[in-house]
Amino acid sequence: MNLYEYMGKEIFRKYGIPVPDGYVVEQLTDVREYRKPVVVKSQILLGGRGKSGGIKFARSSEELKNGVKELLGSKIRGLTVTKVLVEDMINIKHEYYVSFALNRSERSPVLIASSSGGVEIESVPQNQIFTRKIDPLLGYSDYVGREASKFMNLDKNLSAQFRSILEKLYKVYEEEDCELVEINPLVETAEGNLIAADAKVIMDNDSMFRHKDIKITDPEKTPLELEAQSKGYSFIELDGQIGVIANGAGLTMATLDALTLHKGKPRNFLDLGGTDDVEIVVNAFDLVLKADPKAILVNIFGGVTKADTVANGIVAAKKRFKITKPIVVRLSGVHDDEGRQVLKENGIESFPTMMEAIERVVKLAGEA
Amino acid sequence: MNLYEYMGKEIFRKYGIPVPDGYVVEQLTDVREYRKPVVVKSQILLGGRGKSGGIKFARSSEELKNGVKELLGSKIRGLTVTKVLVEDMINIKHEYYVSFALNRSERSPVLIASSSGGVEIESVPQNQIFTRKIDPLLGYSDYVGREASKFMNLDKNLSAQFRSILEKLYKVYEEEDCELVEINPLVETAEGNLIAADAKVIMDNDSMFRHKDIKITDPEKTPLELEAQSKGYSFIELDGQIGVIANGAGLTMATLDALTLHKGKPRNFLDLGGTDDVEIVVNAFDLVLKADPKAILVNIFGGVTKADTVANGIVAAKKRFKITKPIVVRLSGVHDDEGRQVLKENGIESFPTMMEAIERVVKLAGEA
Amino acid sequence: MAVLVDKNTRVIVQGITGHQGSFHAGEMMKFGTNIVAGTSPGKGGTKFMDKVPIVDSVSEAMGFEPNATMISVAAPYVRDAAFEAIDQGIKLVYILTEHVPFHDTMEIVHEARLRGITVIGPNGPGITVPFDCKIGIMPNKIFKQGDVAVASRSGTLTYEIVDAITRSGMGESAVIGLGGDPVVGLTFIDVLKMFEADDRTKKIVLVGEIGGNNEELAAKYIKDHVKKKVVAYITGRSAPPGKRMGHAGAIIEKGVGTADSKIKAFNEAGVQVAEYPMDVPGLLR
Amino acid sequence: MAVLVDKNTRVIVQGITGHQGSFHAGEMMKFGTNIVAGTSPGKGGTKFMDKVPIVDSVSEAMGFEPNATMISVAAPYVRDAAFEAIDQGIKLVYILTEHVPFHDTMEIVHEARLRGITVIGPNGPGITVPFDCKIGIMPNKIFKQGDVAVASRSGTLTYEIVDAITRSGMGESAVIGLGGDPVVGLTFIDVLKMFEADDRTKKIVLVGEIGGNNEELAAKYIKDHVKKKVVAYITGRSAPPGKRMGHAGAIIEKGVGTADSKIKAFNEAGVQVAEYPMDVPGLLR
Repeated sequence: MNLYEYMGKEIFRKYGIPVPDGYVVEQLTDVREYRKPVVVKSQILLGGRGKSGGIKFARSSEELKNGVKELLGSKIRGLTVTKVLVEDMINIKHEYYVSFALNRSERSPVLIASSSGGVEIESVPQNQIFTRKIDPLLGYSDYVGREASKFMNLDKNLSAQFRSILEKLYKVYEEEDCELVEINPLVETAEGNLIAADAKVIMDNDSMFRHKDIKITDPEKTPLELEAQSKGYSFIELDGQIGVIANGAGLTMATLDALTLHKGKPRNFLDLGGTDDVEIVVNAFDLVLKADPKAILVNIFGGVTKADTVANGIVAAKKRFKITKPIVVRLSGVHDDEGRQVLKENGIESFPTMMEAIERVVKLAGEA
Repeated sequence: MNLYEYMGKEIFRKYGIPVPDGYVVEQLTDVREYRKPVVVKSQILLGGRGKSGGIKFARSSEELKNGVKELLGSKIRGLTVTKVLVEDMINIKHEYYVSFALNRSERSPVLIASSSGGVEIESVPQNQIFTRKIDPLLGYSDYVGREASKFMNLDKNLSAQFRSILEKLYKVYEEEDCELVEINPLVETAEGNLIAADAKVIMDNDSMFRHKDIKITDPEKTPLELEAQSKGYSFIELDGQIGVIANGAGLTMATLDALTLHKGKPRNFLDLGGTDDVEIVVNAFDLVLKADPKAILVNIFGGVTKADTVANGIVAAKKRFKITKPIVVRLSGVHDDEGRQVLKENGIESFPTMMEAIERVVKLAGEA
Repeated sequence: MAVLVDKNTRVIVQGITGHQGSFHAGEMMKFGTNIVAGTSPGKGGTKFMDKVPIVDSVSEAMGFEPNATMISVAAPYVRDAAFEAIDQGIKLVYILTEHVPFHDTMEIVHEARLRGITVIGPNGPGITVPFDCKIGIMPNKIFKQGDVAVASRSGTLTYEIVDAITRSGMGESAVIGLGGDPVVGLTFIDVLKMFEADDRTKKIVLVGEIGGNNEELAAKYIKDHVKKKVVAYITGRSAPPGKRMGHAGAIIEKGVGTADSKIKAFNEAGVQVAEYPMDVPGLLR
Repeated sequence: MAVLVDKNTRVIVQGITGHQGSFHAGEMMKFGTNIVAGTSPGKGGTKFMDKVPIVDSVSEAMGFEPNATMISVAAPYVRDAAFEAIDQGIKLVYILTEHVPFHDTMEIVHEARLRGITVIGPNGPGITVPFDCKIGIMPNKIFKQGDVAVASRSGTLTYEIVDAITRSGMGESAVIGLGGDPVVGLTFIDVLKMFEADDRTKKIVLVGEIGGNNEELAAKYIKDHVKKKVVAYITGRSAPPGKRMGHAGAIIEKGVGTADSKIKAFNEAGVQVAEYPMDVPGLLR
């Protein structure tokens, strides 16, 4: 769950991390009286907004209104801007980078910090980046910040501010169940203060039961993906022609891989999960059909999800949605014989192996 | 740091532990209009207030005013009541006990809970008390509460309330650096709700730098003890006649023990601590003299605290306060010869061993 | 002992009366697993399948001297259940549940490590040693006793590959599903050590997927320390960057952890990588 | 190795430029302790007494391969300093500081235990093995090498007793101050195990005080496991209940942990308890 900059900054403010004063504008009438120079920032979840024209500077009432007018409703790399953040301009003396992220192989948080901020951290030379594993049981403690400060050559005053921000940022990371909290740039102002000029916060989707106050729809998801999400499916739209339904994320991915190796282009990823409910199969077809594929491949290795249940689901879906597109099914594992019998009786093609099914569906999609 | 009931309840409220509605009264004019039956509770740090007449029940405006009038300014076992808590009366169906405390030998918190609340927990039979060590790294988690609920035979509804209270109470214990958090009684109301009818919270004195908002003077301390505390001394008034100054808590305690074995009665405990400052010795004398002992014993084993520094302090104190009471000094350890020389030159008795000094001071105090 | 479990392993199931817990407990018993007790708060005193005692807490279950647990409770309660097991010192903790917040898993895994406790999962199919013991949800029928050890980050795909191995005439010495989450208890290196030390195991299959650098680290470890034959399969080659393919673990981050990088690492370590899952048995010969 | 430390122990001092840190570091060096580095954030690059390198962090100090640390920073910063040392895996952590919140100490001690790290203190005089190594604040001059091991919950009183032992003609094999706080790293049982295993140690002195049940547990342990001669002294007999005698550890709680209960327990375990501190040497003969 990717948060918008303004939401990230609200969280930062709550935890005491300094951020510029600002407000969110959704329509022109939300714009407040111009008092001092401001930045108008489109709220979209993309890096490099600035380069794409998503940020305007306003040094007059006129410029403020024009900036908001230009940005609201505009499209930046395909995404429509529905909100802009109007924020006090800050006097930038220097830009730093800081984040807490997950190091999977260490199964630990990692602190990443650099004196070279304001650019994508990947473009900063390794020797200018401080990284430090945080022991999740010890948590963040000041000594880590002292080590980072020294690496970054911060003077006493900046180090104190920096460490105070680190402590709070780690709290955000931990208490808000974040995958990533990033401040880039963390600005040193001409007045000598550190302030978070941007905020990137990604929360763990699996933790949302603890954060019921936060409700945003992931703007990176298509309407169909959002529908699937609301129905509990793991579903991703892709740009091919073959609809895919399989069980288990790994097997589904392997199915896409095998399809691709056979020059087939998947229209979607849909993991049925572990189920034994005919209706779940039927609803999966509903989703896949809405994506309008040329043919549909079902790949099931029966276990918790029994093959005959899936077969019954396919038959029910075919009837309910009056499907005329080719359906190719691979059934293996628990109750596969029974399942294939059901399909045969209803005139649906099925195969015992994945390869046969894939070859067949690629052929049918090409003919369609 | 022992908190008054009303302060403990404020903290409970902040953490979401249910407590009765109420308000604090320091003078009669603070009493609000009578609306429903209330309890008027003197705010003193003593167990068994009820039995000592420190709690009044009021079922009318009249009774409320009279209750407050009776309690405010009254003395309960030597302590003057300066505040009373006026609280909505609750319909008691059953009284439970619950606390988190420190188990020193395990170096861990311990949960103590019982279905037999409302009485001193020491009076409850062991087999009615649930105790469970909490691993401080794992912290309190719901499974502990489930075990306690089962032990206490709580039904599903009560168990859910109880576990929610436990979770919050442990948070209080941890986040407020408590030595003890105790709810006794935890009342089950006639309506089936659990509510904290009392609150006992003892905070760790050493943690007060993290809790600067909490400022109370320990009512168990005498004015002289409070003065000593403000000056940074570990000082306790006792009821004997011999003033004691020593260095190190252990040695000071051993000095009191030895005095007592010699039929001497110490007037105080004063630990100089590790110091090498003449003024600290002088101010220690100031405190001890205010306790008006018949004789003064100084027992020093020189280490960080050098014996000659203490000797110089004694001489300075004698001059500054024109002390005529007998002073007996034992000096040993670092710079003891130099120290004894200083004392000798100033006509102050000193000995190399503790026993000689103790025998001497007991004799002198007896004669005084 | 075989890998982590054997015939003497005494298993409890936390959440034995739940939909998943009861189904899989039954399957495990059919497989031969020695389930000594199950927990289900509030249902203590009854029996599961007229046989296995149900108790209210792990503390009570300790009376049956378990040394492994399967946790099958809803995601918000996994941290509590795992801490309950860790607090009692149960040496093997398998977490079946998916969608556990990874911050919870981090705590569980680190606590467990320091206490010498092994965590399998979350969000994986568990461990099977045919036919000594199965803790988890792998279908019983795909196994045959043999000398191939399989470790996988995926569930169903594991079954597919195990099934292929069994159909090819070979059999399995141990199958471990690491779990598909970004943070799980075991790494490929952890299981490689176990497989290398296990007498029954002669050949090893690793089933990886995109995301993280678990496979790359494993490849390096194999090169330096593993003498047994290792074969791999990597899924997610066709995944577009940044798209989440069901497993939270399978996000391609900033070019690291791509299928290509993993395949390259394995090849450099002398590990053959199968193009299709069903090619694995062929490579094992 | 002698008890916990020996001539090869490589010590760092966290907070070496502070008032206490610098004084005691100097004394330790005079005693013969091998101080390999000191930390003082912001003062890295300078030297202590023209000799010991000062660095900014424990991480940097690891270049000098320390295996013990003395922490001498103000109470609010002890948790940070201890975690810094634990994070780097330093095996012996002595905390000199007094007034450390006991919730911080609980965390430090439990983390350390799980990682196989020994914590001495807080609020105690440290450890001395004459004349191999001293980490702490005991006066150098009271020691003589010998076969009496002393463990104490008190500071100055320890010196008094050690001094008495030395003056009586005997000497010490090891002296450990557990610390006077309600929560400290070592219990009497922990050190009894070390003393019992230590070849140099023939006789043991325990200096206890009121509060807690550390002494009672030790008495039981001695009865069952300790073959060497043990003598004890208990302070706080005359303390009125509920009065805090300087050591936070010395509160008499609800009748448990009284001097009488401790003396009784020791006597039952065959341990003689001295009436006065200076009687200890006599009982050792």
